[in-house]
Amino acid sequence: MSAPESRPAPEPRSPLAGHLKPGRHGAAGSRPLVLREVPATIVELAARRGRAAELAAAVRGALALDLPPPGRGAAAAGATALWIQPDTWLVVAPRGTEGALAAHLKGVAGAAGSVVDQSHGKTLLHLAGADARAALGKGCRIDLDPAAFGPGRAAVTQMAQVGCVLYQHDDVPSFSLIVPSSYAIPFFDWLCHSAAEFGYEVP
Amino acid sequence: MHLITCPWCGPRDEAEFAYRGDATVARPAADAGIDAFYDYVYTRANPRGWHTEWWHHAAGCHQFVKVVRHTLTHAIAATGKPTDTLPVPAE
Amino acid sequence: MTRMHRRPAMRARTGGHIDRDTTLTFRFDGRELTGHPGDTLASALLAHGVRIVGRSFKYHRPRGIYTAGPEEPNALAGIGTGARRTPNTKMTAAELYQGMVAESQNRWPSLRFDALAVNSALARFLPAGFYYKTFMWPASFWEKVYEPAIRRAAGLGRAATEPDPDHYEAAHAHCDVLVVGAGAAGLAAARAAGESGARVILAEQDFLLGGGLLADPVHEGWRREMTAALEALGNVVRMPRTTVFGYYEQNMLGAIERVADHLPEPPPHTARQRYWTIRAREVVLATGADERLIAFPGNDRPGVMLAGAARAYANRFGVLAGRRAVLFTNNDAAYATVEALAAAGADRVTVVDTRPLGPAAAAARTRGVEVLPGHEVVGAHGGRGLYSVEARARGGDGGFQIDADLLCVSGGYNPAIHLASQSRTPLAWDSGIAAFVPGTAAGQRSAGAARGRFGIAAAARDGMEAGGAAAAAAGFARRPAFELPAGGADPDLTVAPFWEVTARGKSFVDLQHDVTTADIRLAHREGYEHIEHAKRYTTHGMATDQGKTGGLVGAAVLAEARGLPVEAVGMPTFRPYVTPITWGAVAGHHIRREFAPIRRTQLHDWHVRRGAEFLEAGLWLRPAFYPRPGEAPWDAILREGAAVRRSVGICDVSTLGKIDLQGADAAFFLDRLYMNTFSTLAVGRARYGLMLREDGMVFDDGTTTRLADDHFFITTTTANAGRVMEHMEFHAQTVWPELDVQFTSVTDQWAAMSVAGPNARRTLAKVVAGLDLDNAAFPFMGVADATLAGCPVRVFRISFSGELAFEVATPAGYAAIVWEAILEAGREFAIEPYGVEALGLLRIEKGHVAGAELNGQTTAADVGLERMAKKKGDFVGKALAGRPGLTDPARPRLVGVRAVAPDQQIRPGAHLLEAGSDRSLGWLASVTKSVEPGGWIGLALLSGGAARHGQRLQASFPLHGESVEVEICSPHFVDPENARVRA
Amino acid sequence: MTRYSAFGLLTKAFGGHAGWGRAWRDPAPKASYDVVIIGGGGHGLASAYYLAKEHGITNVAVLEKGPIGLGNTGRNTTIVRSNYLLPENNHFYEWSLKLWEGLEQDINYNVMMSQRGVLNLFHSDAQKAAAARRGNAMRLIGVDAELLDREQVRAMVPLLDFDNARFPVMGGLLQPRGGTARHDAVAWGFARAADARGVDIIQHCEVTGIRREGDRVVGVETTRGFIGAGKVGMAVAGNTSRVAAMAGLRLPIESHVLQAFVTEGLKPLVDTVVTFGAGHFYISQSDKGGLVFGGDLDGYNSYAQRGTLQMVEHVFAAGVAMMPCLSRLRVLRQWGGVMDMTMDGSPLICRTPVEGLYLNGGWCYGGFKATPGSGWCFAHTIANDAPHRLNAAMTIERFRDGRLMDERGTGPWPWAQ
Ligand SMILES: Cc1cc2nc3c(=O)[nH]c(=O)nc-3n(C[C@H](O)[C@H](O)[C@H](O)COP(=O)(O)OP(=O)(O)OC[C@H]3O[C@@H](n4cnc5c(N)ncnc54)[C@H](O)[C@@H]3O)c2cc1C
Ligand SMILES: NC(=O)c1ccc[n+]([C@@H]2O[C@H](COP(=O)([O-])OP(=O)(O)OC[C@H]3O[C@@H](n4cnc5c(N)ncnc54)[C@H](O)[C@@H]3O)[C@@H](O)[C@H]2O)c1
Ligand SMILES: Cc1cc2nc3c(=O)[nH]c(=O)nc-3n(C[C@H](O)[C@H](O)[C@H](O)COP(=O)(O)O)c2cc1C
Ligand SMILES: [Zn+2]
Repeated sequence: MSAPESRPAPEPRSPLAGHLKPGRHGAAGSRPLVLREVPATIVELAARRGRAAELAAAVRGALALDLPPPGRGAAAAGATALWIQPDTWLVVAPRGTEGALAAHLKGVAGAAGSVVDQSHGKTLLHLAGADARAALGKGCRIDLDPAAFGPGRAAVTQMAQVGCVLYQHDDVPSFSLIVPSSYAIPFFDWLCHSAAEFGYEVP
Repeated sequence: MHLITCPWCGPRDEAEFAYRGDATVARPAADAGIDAFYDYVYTRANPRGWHTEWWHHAAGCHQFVKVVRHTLTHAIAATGKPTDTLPVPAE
Repeated sequence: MTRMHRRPAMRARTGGHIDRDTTLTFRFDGRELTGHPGDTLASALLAHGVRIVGRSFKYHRPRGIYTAGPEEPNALAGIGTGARRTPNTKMTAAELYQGMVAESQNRWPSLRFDALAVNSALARFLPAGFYYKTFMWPASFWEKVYEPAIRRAAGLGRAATEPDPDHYEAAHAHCDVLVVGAGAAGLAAARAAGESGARVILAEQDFLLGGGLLADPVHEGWRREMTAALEALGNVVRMPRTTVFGYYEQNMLGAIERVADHLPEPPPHTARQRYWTIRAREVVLATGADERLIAFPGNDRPGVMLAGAARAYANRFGVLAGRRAVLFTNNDAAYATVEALAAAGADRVTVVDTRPLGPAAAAARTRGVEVLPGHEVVGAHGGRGLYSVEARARGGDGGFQIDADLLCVSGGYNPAIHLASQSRTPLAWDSGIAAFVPGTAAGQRSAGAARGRFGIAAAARDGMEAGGAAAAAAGFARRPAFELPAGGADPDLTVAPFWEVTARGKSFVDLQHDVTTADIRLAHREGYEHIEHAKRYTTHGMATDQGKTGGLVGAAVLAEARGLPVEAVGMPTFRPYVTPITWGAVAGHHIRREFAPIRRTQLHDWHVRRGAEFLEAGLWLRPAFYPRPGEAPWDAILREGAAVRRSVGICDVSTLGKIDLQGADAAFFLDRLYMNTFSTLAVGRARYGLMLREDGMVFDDGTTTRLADDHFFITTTTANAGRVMEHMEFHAQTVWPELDVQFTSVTDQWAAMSVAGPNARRTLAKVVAGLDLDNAAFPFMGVADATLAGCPVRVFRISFSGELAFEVATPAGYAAIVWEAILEAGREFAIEPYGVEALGLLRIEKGHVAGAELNGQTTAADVGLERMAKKKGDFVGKALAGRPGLTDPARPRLVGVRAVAPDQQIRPGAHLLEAGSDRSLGWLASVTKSVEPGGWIGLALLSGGAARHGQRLQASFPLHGESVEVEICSPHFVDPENARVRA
Repeated sequence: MTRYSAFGLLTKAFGGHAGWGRAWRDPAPKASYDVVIIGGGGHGLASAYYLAKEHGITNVAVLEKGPIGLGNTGRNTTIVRSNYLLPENNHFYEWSLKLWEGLEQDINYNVMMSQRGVLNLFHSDAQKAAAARRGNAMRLIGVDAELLDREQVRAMVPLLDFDNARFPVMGGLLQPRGGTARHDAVAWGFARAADARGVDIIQHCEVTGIRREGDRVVGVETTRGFIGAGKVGMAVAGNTSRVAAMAGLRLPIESHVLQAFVTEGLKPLVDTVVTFGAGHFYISQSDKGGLVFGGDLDGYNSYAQRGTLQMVEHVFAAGVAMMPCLSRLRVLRQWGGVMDMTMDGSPLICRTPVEGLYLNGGWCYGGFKATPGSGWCFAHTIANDAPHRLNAAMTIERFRDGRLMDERGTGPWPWAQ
């Protein structure tokens, strides 16, 4: 038996590795969409039965993050929380040390919450540009019009047969899209196809 | 395409839901016997009219939503959480 | 495109919405012709004086252009070439483009000489429903002789057989107010709603906005002003070329946008058509009205046309449909056609009006138009065109001929109630216009001609009010009104019903399907008198135009035969689609390989590089086996299986469903869901579990690990991963909502690989760090965390193959690193990657059941697992598993099967019989060529089960004419004592 | 009854077809009948016909709330086959298919029975094994079945997507004797033939109650008054639960909507009935030229004869995925029908706990092909007050006893059956 290793884990491979083709694609146009993958740490955080308030307080204390109500996301300095299920959130942060955020949250939540690392199970994409709504509207059945959706709104929905967590950041508009990793390629392909009419760029 | 108001997510298309049947039957106690379980699993009122039923928000928040829906007109009178008691309109 | 062309004979010099500065060339039946932007194929053909454009369905009668819109029954063509040829396209709605190639249909060898026109001569033998009464003798002739002949003669266009080169897409829209139709009413409704601040969508099937206004030069100014105003409103989306085809639940309407049908082919990155779903808070149906025909002998001749169409051709397209015209009408509105034809240069128009002299007729007379009040048309004569019209005083006998090349017909107007009716709005009979009109329903109203407000001014006012009311209902305050159209008073639009001129000859009520008034009467005589029976018996209204011009007329003829008012007879059910929709448009993106998403594991690319053959497992692609160059499939599978039995193999099992379960009641919850107990499982240990459906049948199986007191890691089969999650959600949320459990799918978070074989430990020991794999330290069913190649892993000592085995799970992004490291470590043991086929081979040898046995028809006892049931406590499926039918000893039970001659192949799906009998005793569920016992073996479900061990039966496969002698045995072919897995 | 024949058609033609009388009479209901059948769909009419023909019971009325044959009989996709797995189903449907094969001559009405073959595609080894198990079960009891490989399928239906499919075709199970029949003609033909044997077909007569004396049924309340009956048979398809409830029965049935579609008319394009296993899609071409197609149930309880766009999208995609050349064709019409789905997907032809009341229902989406067999067995059950061997297993009690006839192992979820 050998001793546990202490070196940091290697860089995880993206399910889209080799699939993202940087450059300008689709129709020529003056305002291409920008589509990219964002390496991220994604942790699912659920309150134990009857302990949502306790959990929220702990998270607020430790991360200065307000766990948002249904249909919303909340961003703090280091992380964004997205409501996905009753008393359940995805906490999304820039890619860091393997397992670190989950471990931290476990400590913060204590017996008030259940924590599950989903960093490898979910793929985060980012889509921005004036025609982003129209591109998403080719698969997304929820109303993304500013009158109905907007910065700070989050939704768990489905596009092109793939379950997707959607979060709007700003009025550009730019969106985060979180999909199960095993579906990342077909989802990405669909998104490219939908964006082609407007032209898009993969940085 | 039904429009079902999920108590958590708000109005969403039928496309996001999976229908899961009669919500008026309740699982009997463990010792209730075969006949009670037979009724629970198999027999249904199957009304032509208002029907209280489960729709699983499978492509959304993964919750079972209780829905009062008319089986002839497909109108929806109310939706709620599993533990809610929903009023059923008169015909 | 701008070559000089002579102006076609029937094209007016000026006027209309066409661009005479640009010339488009196109082909019709091989002939090169010209038109202009703004033309439809129909208007361009009429401009050239083309008369016959198609042949009818049953009698193959020559037919001409009948309407100027999508309600067209006659003028259907195949448009486009090669893979882009689209049959049955309505020429009257097909926007002309440069290079269009169109071909007439349902004729052979040519439009002018059609061999099947003989049907017309035989017409008296082919009344409605003739086929129900004959072709029965001899019985065998139906498929061989009669039916093929009928099928060839029937049908209309020919489909292209190549795959469609164009693409389609979906789009989902939402709005406060959807306005369908952009005529006077729709324009006004959209503007009223838009100015109130509501989000408005205005959908119009035509390529220009305006509806009836486009045929009305008087109001052109207002139309322009309205379209400009709408364009200026940022909250109004105008969607021309968009047909709303159906009205569905909760104000969802479906529409098809013809994005590129007016172009030779779609530009790059552009869909040919787009399927829209539009979810509207409020809907305004401003769909206008369809003019209806009058039934009289010869009313199908080329040269006969609806009056509104002739007017549209003159005013909108600058095309004169005929020089010597007769107008046959029962209403004032149709008089507008007289003016239009005159203005476009007609030599003469004669009006045959069924009514006594009225103001409109009198006014026409003062303008020098010949009017025959109280008259009717009894015949339209000619060969391939119209030569003369026969008229007579109403009801009189005899008649006189009017020399004519165009006969315009107007029997009144039917509000286009198709969508309203689909939405289940009640319909009412309006005797003033002799037509059905829609009521209103929650979230919906009709406006303009769509509810019988036929005049432009009236329609516009109605539309403005409807648009305002819809916006108000959606929560937007109304604003002051805008200018309504001025000038050109609305004509009197009341109509005295006039359906049919009774005289000898064929009077058609359905032009496309060749249904005559005589057919309707025959249906009535034979008892098919309900409108729905008459429809089906005669096929009236079942053609591609769905009876838009003649439907009500047929109903009226039936009503007369029954002695009832039309409204009592009613119309057949209106169903989607308002006009037929392109199949591919609704299919959209999800065709070919995109029909369903492909799920890939993180090792997919590795498998591809290694030359794996893949198979479908639900949405996943999994490696079946990895053939070496030139290696036959079974050789590869046996090689892989042998590697596991003899040394070590590695298999990607990432597709297994995985669920992370936490909470104070997690263990209790598992006890309820599984047939066996989990609360007694120690932390750090795994246990096999069997889950039943509530009806007592086996649902799923898998191993579950206890990571902490309140934390479990569950695996499910690949196939049932989603269903098990849902099953757990159902019970946690609705049956035992009081339990403290949180669970989530981690299928994609964890990659997993099985390392199996006598050398599995030796292989892993080289690379696993932080875990002693020794049997004592890490026994069978142990679970522990470790690292491997610097990656975190969780190692499970579980085995599906029956060998010493470990399952190594790692966060999916590390899968390739871990996999390669294990391969490298196993190189000295000649490690082999193995696929799903070898996995199957191994588990069959071991007697482990899988999907083929757990197929929803088997109980735990059937598959030999009844002992797993806990004695105490409730669990899902417990009660009903005790039903007599599920405990019947005669039920087929799991057994092993081996071919008596080991080289003799047996096949899954074979049935087990006693020699000489054809009574099935059971069936072979899983079969493999084996490594260890050697030869072909399988798992079967066999009545009698273990009691038959040692018996010889026939594995019968009559589909291949095959029967193989097999011996029944224990399903555990390998290591029945389970020593290896514990080694 | 005027016999139908080519000669008859010819002679009547010269009289302008004035000589044709009603295909069936329009009698007023009598005060009572020996047997009342509720439901004038194919099954009810066939039951009445066979009661008269096979059992000499002619004092029979068929009560239909609307015009006959406009329930599921008038809106189904007309596929006729007997390719079942379980012996209880297999024998029954084969008997029905045999009756179809002589039906036109028997009832003197051309129902356009067209044995053009029914082909079920499979796409994986597992599906192939299931198809083989079924095909072998068929062959063992003497039903025709053939297992085709990919090339044989290609020869038969060349327009399938063999090159670029998400779920490539591996082969198919073919029943050559399967095919289609003209739905409307089946109802009309049985009505005419039953009428000719004295059965009263009473349209626009809705049953609103079932009158009992003690445990025994004595007649039915209708919108045209009370009608006495020695025996009452229910054959009301999607409405089975509602009518059974009139007699106090609660059944293992839910009503679900199934949609169907037809394209514009086309010259012959698809010569076989094809079922696309991976896509839950099937298609055939009517003699008139329309491609008639459909998919799965919409999947929610419904008594509406229409469905939602959800299933439409799926069905259309599956069609093009299976046969790419369908893409440019236009679909003319969509409609729905109300299925009485049982909890195991198999039908009921049986006595009920109420004496003199018989049940024919639970036909799910497959009862059109059963029409003659169902009528024949139901007539036998009513006439003898005992089931025939062919329908002995089709009881309500099988659910209570766990003797399910679940062809695919779906479980007690009618929407998934
Ligand atoms: C879209 C679709 C596709 C299908 N495809 C196929 C297929 O391809 N092959 C196949 O074999 N099967 C198919 N089916 C199933 C098949 O249509 C039915 O199983 C079969 O037609 C049932 O016949 P029936 O006579 O029992 O019912 P129906 O024809 O529905 O007759 C029942 C009658 O009872 C009447 N009724 C109801 N309540 C009352 C009352 N209270 N009083 C009086 N009368 C009443 C109804 O009005 C109706 O006319 C399909 C069904 C649908 C909807
Ligand atoms: N000859 C007459 O005097 C007479 C008689 C009856 C009607 N009309 C006409 O009626 C009009 C009244 O105005 P209106 O606005 O009520 O009707 P309209 O006919 O002018 O407009 C209706 C519009 O709806 C569109 N439409 C219909 N169904 C559609 C669908 N499913 N999807 C998308 N678009 C659809 C049509 O293409 C048309 O453009 C006047 O223009 C008048 O000319 C005239
Ligand atoms: C096999 C079959 C073929 C059909 N073909 C046509 C057709 O060619 N044209 C048409 O308009 N409807 C066709 N229909 C649909 C009927 O018009 C009708 O919609 C269906 O029978 C349901 O009845 P309903 O719409 O009156 O409720 C067909 C229906 C069936 C079952
Ligand atoms: Zn939800």
